[in-house]
Amino acid sequence: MMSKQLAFYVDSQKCIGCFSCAMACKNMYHPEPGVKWRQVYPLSEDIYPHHERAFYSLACNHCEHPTCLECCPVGAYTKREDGIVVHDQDKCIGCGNCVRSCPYGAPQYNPKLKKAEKCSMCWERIDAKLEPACVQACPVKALRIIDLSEFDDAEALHYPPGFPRFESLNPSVRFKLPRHPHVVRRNG
Amino acid sequence: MEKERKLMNSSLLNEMSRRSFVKLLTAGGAAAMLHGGLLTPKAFAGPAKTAGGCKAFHSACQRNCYDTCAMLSYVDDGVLKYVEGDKQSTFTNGGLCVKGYSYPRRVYSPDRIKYPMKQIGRGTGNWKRISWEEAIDSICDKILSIKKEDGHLLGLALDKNSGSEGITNCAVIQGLFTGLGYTTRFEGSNCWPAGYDAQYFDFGDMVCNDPEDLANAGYIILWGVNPAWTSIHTMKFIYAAKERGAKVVCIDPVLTQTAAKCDEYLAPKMGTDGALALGMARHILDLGLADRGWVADNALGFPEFEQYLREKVTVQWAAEETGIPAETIARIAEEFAKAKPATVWIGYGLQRHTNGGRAVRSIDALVAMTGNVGKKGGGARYGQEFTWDFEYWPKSKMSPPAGSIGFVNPAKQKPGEPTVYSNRSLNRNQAAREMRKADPKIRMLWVSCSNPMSQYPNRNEMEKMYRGLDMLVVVDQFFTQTAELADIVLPTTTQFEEWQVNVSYWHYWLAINEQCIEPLFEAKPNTVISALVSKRMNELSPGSCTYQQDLTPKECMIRNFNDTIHKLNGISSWEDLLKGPVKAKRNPVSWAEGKFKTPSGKYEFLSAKAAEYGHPALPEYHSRRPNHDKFVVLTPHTKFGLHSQFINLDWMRDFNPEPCVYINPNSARSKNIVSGDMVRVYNKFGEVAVKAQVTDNVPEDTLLMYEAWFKNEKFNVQNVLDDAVADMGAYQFGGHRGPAIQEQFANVEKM
Amino acid sequence: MNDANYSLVLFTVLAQGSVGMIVTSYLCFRLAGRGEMPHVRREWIMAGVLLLAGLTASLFHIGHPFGAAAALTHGATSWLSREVIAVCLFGALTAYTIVAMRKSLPASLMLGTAILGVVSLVVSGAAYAPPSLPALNNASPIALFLLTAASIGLASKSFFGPKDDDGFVAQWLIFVLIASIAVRIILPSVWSSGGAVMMKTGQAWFASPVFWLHIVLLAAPIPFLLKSKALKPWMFVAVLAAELLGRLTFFVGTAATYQNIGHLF
Amino acid sequence: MQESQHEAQTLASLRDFFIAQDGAELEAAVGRLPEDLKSAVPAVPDWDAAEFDFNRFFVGPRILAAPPYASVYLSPEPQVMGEAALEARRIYAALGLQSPFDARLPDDHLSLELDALRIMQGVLSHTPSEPLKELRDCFVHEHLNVWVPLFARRVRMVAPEHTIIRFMADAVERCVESVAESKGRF
Repeated sequence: MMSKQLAFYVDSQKCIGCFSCAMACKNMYHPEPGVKWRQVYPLSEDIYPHHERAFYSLACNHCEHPTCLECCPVGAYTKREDGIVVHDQDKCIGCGNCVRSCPYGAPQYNPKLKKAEKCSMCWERIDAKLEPACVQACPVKALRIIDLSEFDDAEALHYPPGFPRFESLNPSVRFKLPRHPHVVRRNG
Repeated sequence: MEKERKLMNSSLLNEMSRRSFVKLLTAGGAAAMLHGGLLTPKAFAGPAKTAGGCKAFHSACQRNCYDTCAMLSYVDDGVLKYVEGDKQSTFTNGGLCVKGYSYPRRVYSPDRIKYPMKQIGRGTGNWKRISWEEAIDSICDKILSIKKEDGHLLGLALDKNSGSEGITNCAVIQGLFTGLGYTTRFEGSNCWPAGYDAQYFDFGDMVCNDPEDLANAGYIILWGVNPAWTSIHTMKFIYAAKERGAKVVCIDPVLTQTAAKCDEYLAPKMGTDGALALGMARHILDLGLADRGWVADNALGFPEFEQYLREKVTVQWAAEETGIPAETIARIAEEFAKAKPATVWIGYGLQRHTNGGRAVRSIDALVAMTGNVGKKGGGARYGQEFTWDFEYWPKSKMSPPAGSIGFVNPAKQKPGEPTVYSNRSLNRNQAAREMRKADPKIRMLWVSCSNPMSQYPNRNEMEKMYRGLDMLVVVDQFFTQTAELADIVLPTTTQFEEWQVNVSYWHYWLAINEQCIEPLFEAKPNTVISALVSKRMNELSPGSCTYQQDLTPKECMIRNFNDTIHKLNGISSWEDLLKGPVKAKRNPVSWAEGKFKTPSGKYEFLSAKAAEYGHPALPEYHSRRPNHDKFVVLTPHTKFGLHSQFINLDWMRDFNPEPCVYINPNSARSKNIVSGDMVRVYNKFGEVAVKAQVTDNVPEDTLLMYEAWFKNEKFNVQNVLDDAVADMGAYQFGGHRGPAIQEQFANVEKM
Repeated sequence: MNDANYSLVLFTVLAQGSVGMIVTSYLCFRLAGRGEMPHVRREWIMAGVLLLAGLTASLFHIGHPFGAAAALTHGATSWLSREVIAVCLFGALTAYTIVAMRKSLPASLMLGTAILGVVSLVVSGAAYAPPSLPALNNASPIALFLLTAASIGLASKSFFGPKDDDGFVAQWLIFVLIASIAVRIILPSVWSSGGAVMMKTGQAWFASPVFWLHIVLLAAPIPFLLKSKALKPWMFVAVLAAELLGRLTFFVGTAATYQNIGHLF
Repeated sequence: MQESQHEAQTLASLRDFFIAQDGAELEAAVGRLPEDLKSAVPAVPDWDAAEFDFNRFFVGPRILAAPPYASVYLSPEPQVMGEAALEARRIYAALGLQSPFDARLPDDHLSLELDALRIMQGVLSHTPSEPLKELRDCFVHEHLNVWVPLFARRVRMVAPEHTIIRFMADAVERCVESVAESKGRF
């Protein structure tokens, strides 16, 4: 029985790509323009046939074995008991190694503070029994927090197309693929 | 900043040292130094508040939007920190949207208009900062001189639009103008008039079921509406219906985000929705699936409608008109008729056509003949206004100064009777055309909650007209393309800096908006601006304005409440709303009692009123106007903005960096355009230079650009839109028909 | 973060160069069986200077250089920490050896330093193989770094006599340069037939003029060396320049997985 | 002492310049510069035209070329009413002072901060006080002297038509700088 590991559940079947999650994050943390803790990635047409009509909303995946935590030379990263990976800006010296190393582009370089920063899964809110800003913002419950230690959904995908596979990191995120509507184009 | 910043948490700023500093300052002869300085002595107000502990205020989003979200605003030390949706509203359930979450950025954007400013030479960009007094003076002087020279104020025009839907903003500016005398008003609506009239002809009113009731539907057609972008909080109720087994069909010329989330998507030719609805109706008739019982009890003129269908309409004909295969039309019709309850959400897109009102009537008929009107989970949903019965105080309680001369309406004026004066009402959907032919000429224009240069068709003609004015006053938060032409801009407040109360034209919720921060810079609420003008008018010429001279936004908001609103929402006073938003206590099913407000008291397939306004009494089909250029041009809403708002904010640019025009791969090939090329979208009215994005989300004969105002960009879709109007709107909108802005044409070429 | 890239380019190339010089110097000293103290020590001093320059440059990729010392603390998991530690030790030992050389050449100390140098080089190879860069998330950085060290090290001999081990060094330099060119052409070709991100990397490298310029500069000395076995100082300059440009492609031209999210991998 | 009067005069004149409401006030503010600086002031043919330029940079209504607010340069993002504004507000409060504009004008407007500096310098010139000195130093080194140079650079970058604006931006940069350096004076 694995230990507690909070994770994002990204339901692309429900997701309407409205960017509320990404903006809710800015609204809460006011990051530097250009710095995005959460991004809504459109799927290319060889994954979903219609241009910019299906998305993965991604931030930090709070991996089981985080590269950032491993590669940080000053130990600015810690992993909480609930699995959230937290970055401590006071320790950070801005070497950029985590920014270079994370295959999911979660840590971002803040040119003004000359330090790295990333999604904290709003752990302060979670500790206060609140949902993370992005999750509360989702109008269709396409973004949820799950605990992998008790999550069991046969349909859920770990590495859907368009999401890089890194078993050694074991990103704490699960997906549901988008569906296609039956399309009746007009003739003439 | 290499060094550790110790200032904010240093003991230097605590009460102890404050006392010692104050001593020092008096000892150090600071009194002398303060003289002629800026900073002034501060009364002791206790130790500075520590960060963290934010105070929550109730806010409401003011935008012209289905969702009109009840918000919570978190303020610390007088500064808005972040916003949230109010979980007490079951409609939004604690969420906002990509626009709503950008509000902290909007309030504190360095780009806001900060002071009253006067432009020396229209469009020169030479701005002088002036005091409010000076601004109001020059405005009042101008008004008085117009009155003196013309003997009336018809040369003074007001364009107040839907930039802020707060109830006081729907009354105060109009109130001021009524107080001044009979003036010229740009009226009508750029939004929904054709469909609005259609529903009035059919039902005698426009009322929709509670959107939260969509969850009860067995079959949903989303017709010309894109809630995944324009009403994101309604989507969860559509999903709920889906999870309970309902089928969801989307009908739209564009494969929208909503289409991608439906079970089935039909792409008819632009402007043929009426034919599709009638084709379905005919097939339902043939299958004998019409709800004759309901029709017999509740409807007028079904036999005539039936006869029209049998004589003039076939599924095959509909297939040819719309491009949708006959078997599909038949199948969807059958599914719709058999599913109980079935509902249609009629979008505003499909009625912005020269045949848009008729299209809506045809869809109403389809829903009615299948007995889905007045049913839980059913209905022809378009919008509602029963939650809007406020006082609109003071507008509703006012009359112009005695002896004011105004517009005489030849149609209404009976010979021999004393002349009846009124305002001169012009159709904002043809603003440029109306201004050109206006006699007496419009000399001064006041623009409020409106950005005509970005929102009204035929921009080039619009600009000519605006440049011809003696004086243009623009009240806004940001320096829009309209403000660029102004002689005087006045900075106005966001909802966080004023009191408001808000309702939606879709859901049933009522929310109050508390002022939670001081107005920034010299921004003032419209309530205050109007009072200032009235005060000055009366100083310069006593009795020249009957509008209140001292009116606070809060008081004005309070006075808008009345018993109707209290009863409807089950509150005893406005103060109850300080606990949170409330939902109207009303049957979520519209027309459940079958008492319609038409002349006959029944649902009218056959509408004498329609005939009276020059339309066929039946929802007959009429094909749209022919193309005047190679491609159809659609200019709907983007998910990143509301009309010309929000898109200019840099937070938004992180997700929506630049405008583009969407082109179908085949058309792109024929014009040898690839994604990323700069192209010219042009026609006889003007052109737009923009990046191309190739996608088969749009059909081959169509170009799509989202209407928007980007900071520092010339992009403006209105350059290529003409001022064609819809068939309907005249009935409920004082003779002003709706816009046909989804029925536009242009060509494209690589630059 | 481009400026950060430049400082990393300087740091890695210079540090590896100094390792190469020390190893070469040691080997010549042993294999050639002779070598008067003065030029060996000069070689080591030049290597030390190079290393110092490299370390200084490395500070500039850190947002807060004053915190750099803290980077020594996390060797347990961080290859970057290990790199810092290894390089510093190597530097210290080099300095110590240089001092010790004043009397006589301390063979075993020199050997130790050389070995530590190679170790530091392997460690830093591991530090620049992050998962985000599939093309480099393997042994290729180590291989590339070793070749860099070897070519710069050997080429540096052009400054120092005695001329009679030129022939021997020249042969090795020819071999190393050919090997380098081969490896640097083969790697991207292999990537180009790999996954989406590797492919992008391969294409990016091959599409970059900087990359080709670096190949040309690497090839330049070969004909001359084949003709006459004489090492010329310009060859050192050419090789050093080549390695700097090559490393620039390495840092700037390599595609990361996160740039491809939403597309097929 | 002479030095501190010169400084006070400069600060006052700069303060009045950057919060001026029209050409006349701009001219007056420049007129109050100490003689040595005034002699270097570039000629201004038309103060009204200078005012248009001034508004383009610091007032509006169009997007500002160089907003005169600390937050724009100090906060993690360019906004007004950021942390820096609250910082300034608390410093004024600590001195028993407040902005006459309440929250209407962000407390970190250049002119308000220059005025605060002027007052601190003035007091320190009569009565030395370690805590006040420390406050002044923090204010200058962690706040003013961090953003004012950025502000001045932005002005230079956008290059105003009227050299007077650039001249005053440079002047404010130099003035703050000299206070930062003359730390030890009092």
